[in-house]
Amino acid sequence: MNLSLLFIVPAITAVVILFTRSLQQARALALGGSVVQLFLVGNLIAAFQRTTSGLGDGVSDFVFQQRMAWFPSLHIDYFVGVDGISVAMIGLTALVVLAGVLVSWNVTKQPREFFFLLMFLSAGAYGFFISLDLFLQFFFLELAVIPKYLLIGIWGSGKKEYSANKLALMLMGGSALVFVGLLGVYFRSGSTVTFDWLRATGSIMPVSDQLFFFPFLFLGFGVFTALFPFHTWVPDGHSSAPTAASMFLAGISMKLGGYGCLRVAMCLMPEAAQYYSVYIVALATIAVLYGAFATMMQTDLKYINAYSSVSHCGFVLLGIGMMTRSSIQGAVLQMVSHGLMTALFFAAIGMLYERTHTRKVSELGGVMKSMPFVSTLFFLAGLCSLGLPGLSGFVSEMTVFVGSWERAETGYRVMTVLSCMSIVVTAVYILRAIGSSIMGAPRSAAFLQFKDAAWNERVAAAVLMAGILIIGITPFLLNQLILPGSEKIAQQLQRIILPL
Amino acid sequence: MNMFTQAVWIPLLPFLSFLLLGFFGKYLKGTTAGWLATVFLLGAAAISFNIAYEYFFLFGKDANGVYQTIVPLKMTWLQFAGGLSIDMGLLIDPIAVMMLVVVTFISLMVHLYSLGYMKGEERFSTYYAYLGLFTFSMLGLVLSVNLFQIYIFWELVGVSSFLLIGFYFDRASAIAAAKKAFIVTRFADLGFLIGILVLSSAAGTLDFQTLIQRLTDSTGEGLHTATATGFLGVSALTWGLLLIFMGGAGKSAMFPLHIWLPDAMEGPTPVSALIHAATMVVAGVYLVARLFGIFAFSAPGAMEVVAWVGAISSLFAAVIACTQTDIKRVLAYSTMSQIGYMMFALGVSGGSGEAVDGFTAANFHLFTHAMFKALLFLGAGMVIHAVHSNELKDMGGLRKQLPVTHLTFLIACLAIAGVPPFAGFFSKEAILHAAHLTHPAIYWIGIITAALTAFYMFRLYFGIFHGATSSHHGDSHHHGHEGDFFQKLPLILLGVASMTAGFIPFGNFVSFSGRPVELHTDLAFSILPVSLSLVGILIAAWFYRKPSEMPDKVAGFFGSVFTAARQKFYIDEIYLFITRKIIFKLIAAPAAWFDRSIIDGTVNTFGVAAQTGSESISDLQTGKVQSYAAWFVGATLLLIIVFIYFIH
Amino acid sequence: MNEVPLSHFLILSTALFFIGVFGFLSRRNLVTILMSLELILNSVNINFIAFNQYLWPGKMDGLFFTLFIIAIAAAEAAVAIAIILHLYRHYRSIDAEDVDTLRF
Amino acid sequence: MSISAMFFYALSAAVLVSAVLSVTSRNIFRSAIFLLFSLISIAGIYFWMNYEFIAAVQTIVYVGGIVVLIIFSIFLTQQAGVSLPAPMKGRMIYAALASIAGFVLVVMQLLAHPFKVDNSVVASRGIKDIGHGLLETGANGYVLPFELVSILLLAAMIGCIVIALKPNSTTA
Repeated sequence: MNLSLLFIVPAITAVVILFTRSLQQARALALGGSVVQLFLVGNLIAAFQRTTSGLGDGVSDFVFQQRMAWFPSLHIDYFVGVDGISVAMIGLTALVVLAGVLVSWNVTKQPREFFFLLMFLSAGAYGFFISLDLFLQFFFLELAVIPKYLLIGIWGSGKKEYSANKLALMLMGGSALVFVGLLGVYFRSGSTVTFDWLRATGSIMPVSDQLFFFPFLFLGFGVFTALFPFHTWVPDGHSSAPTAASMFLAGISMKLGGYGCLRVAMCLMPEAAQYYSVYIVALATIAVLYGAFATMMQTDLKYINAYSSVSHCGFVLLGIGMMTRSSIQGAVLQMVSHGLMTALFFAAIGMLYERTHTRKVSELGGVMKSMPFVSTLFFLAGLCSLGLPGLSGFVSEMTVFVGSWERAETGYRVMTVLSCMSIVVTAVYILRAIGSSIMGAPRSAAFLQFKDAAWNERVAAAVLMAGILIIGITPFLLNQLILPGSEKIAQQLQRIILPL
Repeated sequence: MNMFTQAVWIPLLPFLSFLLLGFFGKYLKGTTAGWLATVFLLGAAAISFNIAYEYFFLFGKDANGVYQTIVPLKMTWLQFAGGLSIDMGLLIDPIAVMMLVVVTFISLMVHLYSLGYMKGEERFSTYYAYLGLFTFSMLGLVLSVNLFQIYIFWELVGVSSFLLIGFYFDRASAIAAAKKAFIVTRFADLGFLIGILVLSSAAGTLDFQTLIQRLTDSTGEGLHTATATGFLGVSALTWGLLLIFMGGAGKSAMFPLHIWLPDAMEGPTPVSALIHAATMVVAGVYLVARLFGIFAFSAPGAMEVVAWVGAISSLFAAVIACTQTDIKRVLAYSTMSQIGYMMFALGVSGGSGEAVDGFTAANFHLFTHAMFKALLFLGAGMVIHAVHSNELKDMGGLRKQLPVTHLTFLIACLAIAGVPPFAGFFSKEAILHAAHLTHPAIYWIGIITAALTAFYMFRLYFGIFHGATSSHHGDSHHHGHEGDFFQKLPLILLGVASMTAGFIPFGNFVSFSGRPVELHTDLAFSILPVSLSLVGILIAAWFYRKPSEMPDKVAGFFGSVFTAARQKFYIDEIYLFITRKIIFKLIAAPAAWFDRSIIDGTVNTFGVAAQTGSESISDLQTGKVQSYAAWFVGATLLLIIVFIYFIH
Repeated sequence: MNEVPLSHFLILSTALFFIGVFGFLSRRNLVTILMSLELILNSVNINFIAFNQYLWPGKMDGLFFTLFIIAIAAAEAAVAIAIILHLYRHYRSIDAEDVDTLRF
Repeated sequence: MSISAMFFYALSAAVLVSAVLSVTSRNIFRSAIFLLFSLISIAGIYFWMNYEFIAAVQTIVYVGGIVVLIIFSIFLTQQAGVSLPAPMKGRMIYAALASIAGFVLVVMQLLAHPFKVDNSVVASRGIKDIGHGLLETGANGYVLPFELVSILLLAAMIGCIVIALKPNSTTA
């Protein structure tokens, strides 16, 4: 399996889309590209299973490695490889991008550029997940920022310029922090300069340097994954973005941060991670609860989902910060699960908005009658968000809770319990949103005339639902993919070589 | 032993019906969807009865005549990296088999009954799909092998309850009730979840059998750590069990988490019969019974709490039930009261000796209660269809119009009142006996509750079927037929069950140790409760058989107590105060404000500062070449000076 | 001519240079600014010639540089005057203060 | 002090005085004339130093070319006799201070620097030698800059025409 294909295919699709003449051509190409990509990812998963099954149980290694010199003078390589966790994230990306293309089927404004940017973004995300060279990874991370700015600024709604600026600037700021941290890794880990992830994890950075550089890396990636208090780009960015961009943003982009926090910040500086873990957990707990409470007061469906994303990404950080084996597993599960769920939620909100032209909870109501499919979708996304068993949210949240409980110190216990409380708050706001926008008496006669979902929307929803249900009903399938990787990361984090 | 793997079909058949109707229900015309679901459920019920027969009479016992716990199927569903795992499987033991029978039987009755009751509903097939989902979840709950499995299905029954309560989703009150039910039980489930975490981390397993074994083994390490560590002077184990009980109390509508149950009556009446009377609400009892070993052997403190919560709930609900006028609400409070009975029956029994009979008694009452309470609700559904109102004042003199309903309702009332030889008598006696042994105070509460129960049930009975025909609905005679055969059949079957269930030698089948026990029926002991019940019935007859002034006088006598009871002791208001005023106003609103003003404000301030800063710097950029030159020359000179004289 | 030390040439050229700078900064008319520029260039030329004469009398590089500077100065002056005329046509003024469209 | 040296100082004084007058005069035409004097005096210094060719070029190019060009442009853009707008006082003071400071600074530096004056051989600097030097391709040859300058001049000529041309012939 040639990993480079994963980002080359979308990149080529993107470029070819630029030469199309009409919406029909552009979207057909984009769809074709994403379907091919989905097959590619399916093939990747199959190949991964085949390759790793020979390695024995619990062994996690990066397979399909490729290495080429890129900037030899700076020791920067083109170096890619995947383990189970990255494969899972790549699968998530493929599903969300496909669904994103489908829900944007009828973009009328500059469709060519729209699909170009979408594919371009996905290329960045794929590249990010396969990179094993930190500089290469950073390169792809940056690649995935600028298109968002354009997507929101051009195709957005509401105060889109403000949101686009805010999002791009905050994410850029995050990248800047990340880069400082990466330079720390580059110069201070090991005897020679290196951006090689594998080598950097093997060598030990002096603890004082770790303590200095860890916050840069973690906060930098934290901005991407809505770490409190760097989360405020999330509500504005999501609410202004067009549906597909929201899906991408919440579904994948926020996961870049979580993945980075885990893979880069934590793994490269385990001692510092231990030292800072209590702060991470505290911030995560605040994000979880505070995001949930703030959601209760929102009236715009997109804001509701955006704030709930803050809360749900808090679980990712909570799992990461707890640093136990199950909690890391839970964090990864939560990344995948939240990606699918929030994408579905945004898709459903987009479908509602397209028909009713409002996203205000108070102006909706009773759409269940005319749009049973969209309503069911919305309902399922909501249920997934509040952690209903059988849907993916339950699996991941419970894993995070179980993992967090393994930390027996009183402070960690308290924060675990506090985070658990969010399941109630989540239920409150989700049911409020569902109760007043989906159920209830139809707001007006016009509400009885809406058309239910079209085929493209149905397929998009089915793609995401399939993911959610597969994780929710048969979690062992995903679990066997990510378990070895999580174990390995947990081992790396348990490494205490130098006393603090 | 593997013959019990067929049990997997018991939950799967309703699930298939759910999938089928959920996806293709809209293409089915008329009552086809209902018949389809009923057939599926009939299959499930048949398998359940078969399993019950095989388990109780053929293969359940081991060589010593003790009922075994059989796990015919278990697979790892989710492996946690830390070592715990959530398993999915089937667990067959006496209480599970008993519950299988109850759930499938009542569900089948409700399926049949709804064919007529829900006919003509716009979302008929959706209704049956939801019923299927509920039945699936409830059966999955019953068959759980794993603490987390029970939690999973626990949540699923919660959501199906939400869907069914909110079935008439264009009614604001239905949505509110559905939300309330879900959120209140969810809050209780928070306790359940944390309880699971506490217990599992102490025992190192989530598997029921291993868990119970480890936490009751007084030499084991699990029990030692669980009791040695503690919080606020209470051991971790007791905390864990109390939190789990909190989950059970939420689902079973125990005081003070009961507030959702009366509102849940917004759902269609057959749903109330199935979910909010017979099956889901007893899940809490089932849960405590499942973990009974740990409660009884390792955490007597938690048992005490269970007993008192049950006792208080039963009395509390009985008092409120006497004052309510909506017949479904009366039944709802009655349900709460009866579940309180079961709960304290579990709570008062110890791990050994004669007191352990409380375990059997609780399950017995669960069984009989399911029969007569479902019957009461289905009967109430008939009545409501006949008069198109839930209010007692709109009813009266319906016994001629609804003869079958009348008769079966009377049977159910006698059963719940504990009049021999109806089913309730036997189970109640067993409970009171168990309470009498260890907790005299609770015994007296039970006695009073029993009398109140008799009173309010017959208040209902006389109010509906006797007395003056309500002028308000004098025209109700032309739709005065009682529904078709399939609506009456469940009433009759349940009526027969309510009459005869008491004669089942329940102790032979269900007991904590797995050995047969003899349930106590002692004439001398029975005189007091039975006579009190009869007094209650007589007072009700005196008050309500004919229109009379007595109820008002008595109400006046009790004054503010009556008003308070009528207002359900203001518990709802307290909850509203907490949610509206404290959670929304003092937590959520400030959080949202803080986010928009402080955090976002800080971000925006950075933005504004950068902008004004750059604007003020940009004033230097005049576009005038000479000013640039001036800066250039000045700066060059400065640099020269700096480099020559200050930096070498 | 050797009784005049090199430093006097340099002082002369420095003075001329800063007179040019002064003119460049203080005059407002574009033509006078151009004139100040010519003074600056000439001061450089004097330097080249003086260095050539005193420090490397065996070579001619200073001379050549001066030649090229003069040639370039001529080209510069021509282009500058063309620009000035164009600006004049556009703004009806050759005041440097009026020409400020080159900003944000 | 010899006569020769006095010549030098007189020429220097002429250069500086007319330069100062050139940058301070309020009459633009006078300014140009003072510039002319200054440039001629510089040519005189070149003569005095025996750089006849440079002096000649200076006279021809500057005096005959550039100054004439400047005077033409003055005629084209300025009504004769109108005095220039007064320079801005603040800018003027700044310019004066900067210039004086810069002058002092540079003079201090160059007085402090020991230049190694070479009194040995004086190369012959006839027209012939200059011609050879300019067109020589060897180590000391300047043919490449020479060619570059010629291209530059051509480019400047074309550029001047393009820039000074009226933007649109139809509006002319």
